[in-house]
Amino acid sequence: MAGPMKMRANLGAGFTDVRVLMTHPMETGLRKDADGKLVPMHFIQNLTVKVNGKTVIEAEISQAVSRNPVFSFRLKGGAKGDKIEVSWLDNHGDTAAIETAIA
Amino acid sequence: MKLLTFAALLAFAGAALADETAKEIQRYREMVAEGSPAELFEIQGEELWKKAQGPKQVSLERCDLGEGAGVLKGAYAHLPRYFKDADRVMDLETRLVHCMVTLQGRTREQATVRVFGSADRPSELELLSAYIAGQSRGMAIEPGLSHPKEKASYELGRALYFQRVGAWDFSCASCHGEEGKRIRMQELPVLYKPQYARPVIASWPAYRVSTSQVITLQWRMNDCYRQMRTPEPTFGSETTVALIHFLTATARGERYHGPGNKR
Amino acid sequence: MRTLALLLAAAALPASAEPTPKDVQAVMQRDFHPRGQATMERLVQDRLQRVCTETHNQPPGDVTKTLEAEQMKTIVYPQGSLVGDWKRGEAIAQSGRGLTWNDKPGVPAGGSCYNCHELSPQELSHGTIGPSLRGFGKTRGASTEMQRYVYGKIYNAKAYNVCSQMPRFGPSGTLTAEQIKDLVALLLDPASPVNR
Amino acid sequence: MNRLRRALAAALLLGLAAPLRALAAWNKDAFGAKTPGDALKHLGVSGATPSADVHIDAPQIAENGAVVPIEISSAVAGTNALIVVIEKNPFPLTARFDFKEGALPFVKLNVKMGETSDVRVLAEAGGKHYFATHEVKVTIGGCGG
Repeated sequence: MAGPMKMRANLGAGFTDVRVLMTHPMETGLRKDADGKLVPMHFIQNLTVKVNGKTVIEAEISQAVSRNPVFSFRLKGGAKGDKIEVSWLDNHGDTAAIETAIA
Repeated sequence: MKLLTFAALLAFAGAALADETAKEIQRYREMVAEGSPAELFEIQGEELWKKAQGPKQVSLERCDLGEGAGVLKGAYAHLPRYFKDADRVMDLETRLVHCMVTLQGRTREQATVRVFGSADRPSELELLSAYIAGQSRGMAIEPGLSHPKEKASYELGRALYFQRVGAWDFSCASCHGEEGKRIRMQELPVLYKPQYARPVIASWPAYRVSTSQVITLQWRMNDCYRQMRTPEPTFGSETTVALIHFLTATARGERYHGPGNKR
Repeated sequence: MRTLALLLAAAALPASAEPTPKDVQAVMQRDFHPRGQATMERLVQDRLQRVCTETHNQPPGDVTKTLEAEQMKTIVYPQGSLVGDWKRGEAIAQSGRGLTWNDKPGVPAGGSCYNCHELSPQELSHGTIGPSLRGFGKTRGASTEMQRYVYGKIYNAKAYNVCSQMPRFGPSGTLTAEQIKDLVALLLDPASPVNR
Repeated sequence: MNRLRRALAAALLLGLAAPLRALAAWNKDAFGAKTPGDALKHLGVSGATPSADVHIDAPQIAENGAVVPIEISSAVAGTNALIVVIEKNPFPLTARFDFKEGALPFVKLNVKMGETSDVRVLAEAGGKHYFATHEVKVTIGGCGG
């Protein structure tokens, strides 16, 4: 069960500021755990940002993105109540998504 | 993964450059704070606060953190303080263990079996601390200082701060004793002086970027004594609470703005 | 050397019986427990620790003399040369390991020198609690007296400055004679980066 | 070849109601490349011209390489993608963001850096690439205790 996600979408000056926080270990496969065993690679590969169901941003990211990733995006225009959805897919096939309305 | 110290940076030594370095590290800290995942730990802490646990299968929502049963607003900003029911001064983590025992029916051993967690598995107390501290954001830090046991706890904390012990003869003041001192690149705030204690205490507990963990003041006392080469302080003991009490009292009046971010 | 920190802090708040170092030691002995190599007798203050605590690291002249003389007697000089290999010295100065409850006993400790001192110009991540030691050998020369002084100072800094914040690396069993000789080389050897 | 594979994957996706599974595009060759040059080659980037319209706001010094906050954006007209390459990382290609209608070419993220290195950001516009670089020095923080 992936840890929590959190997202805020606020109207900025002529754009909508979207800030999303994700719980994910983003393991590089190079880190050793407490008893010295290598922790296998485990990181988010794909991000998708949608506004009212339409994809506006697609990203491919790597294990070089910090643990518990935090992203800020900017969307053109946007109105109060527009639905923003951010989802991710990692190399284990796990996914998670969060949805919020523009404040 | 070769860690290169930035020899090229200081082509020429000099105080001016040291300022430049300090300014740049300050900018780094501000940018880290803006993009911090600390809030994710507050969310998990809230879930734990409401989750029924222990033999009595009860949540912590009736726990009295000093402002009344279940009251969270301002509770952290007014800790440590004296609690009549336990007849001793308690900080947040000690008080939470008290509620886990009295409300949830856990034994003290069960409640303190794993007080410091890891990035993969934060401890309950770390998550709860992040959530409860966040409920005091923007409020002035005012620990208890009127009850005789609160005054004694403050005095003990201050005496501990200057007590030289351990294999290397250190006290807290050995490192946190003189202005402008550094260990490696780490500035050392003089924590017995209000102006230096305020910004520090107002940012604990904190999300530590280097280990992706929430770290608490009980952990900080524990890890400082480890580096002072002493034996281990018992979690929630009077020594740890008195030190936290002294530091928090020294920082009193500051607006709490945690959970913060640390290197 | 130090402001009377305690008086400064004392004025800040309601006075109540101020615990003595002995009182504090008793509380710690109750509130701590052994772990790994860190045993409980490390909480028992010796005379030096207690005097420095009581006087906020500024003991009166006569007490300072007696304590420094006592500490001087603890210094043991090895046979032969006091100067080892500066390359090994650099590694010892870089290492912060040793004597904590999660350090395995038997694993060589470090001197943590860079935590507090500037040494070689290449290392920019250095502390400022101790004076900069850059160019130490170049400015002071490497006479046998200087070698003995540097060896003694690393072995037991409190023999020269009773309430110094520098650990007593010899008496505490942190550094071996070999390791101290390597640090002497790091400070005095003309080839050492400290002197270039 | 690479573009075809991704277009195919995208087309397949449209047909699937289920959330993204393993079919989502993730350029294994580019992300697996050990040098910046190879990574860019696998992304189909042939040449790139330096441009002041590609902005990187990042610290000069990072106390810890585990979290280096960077803010990247492009003022090049018609920018449809931003690519982040950390030259000295074991796998230099860090991220690729594709901006469709409705999004501005802007991202703030935290990246890991193994050592002091240049961060190179490329903007893709009209099939051409423009870039800027910014050096971040990574130091050892803490007491080393």
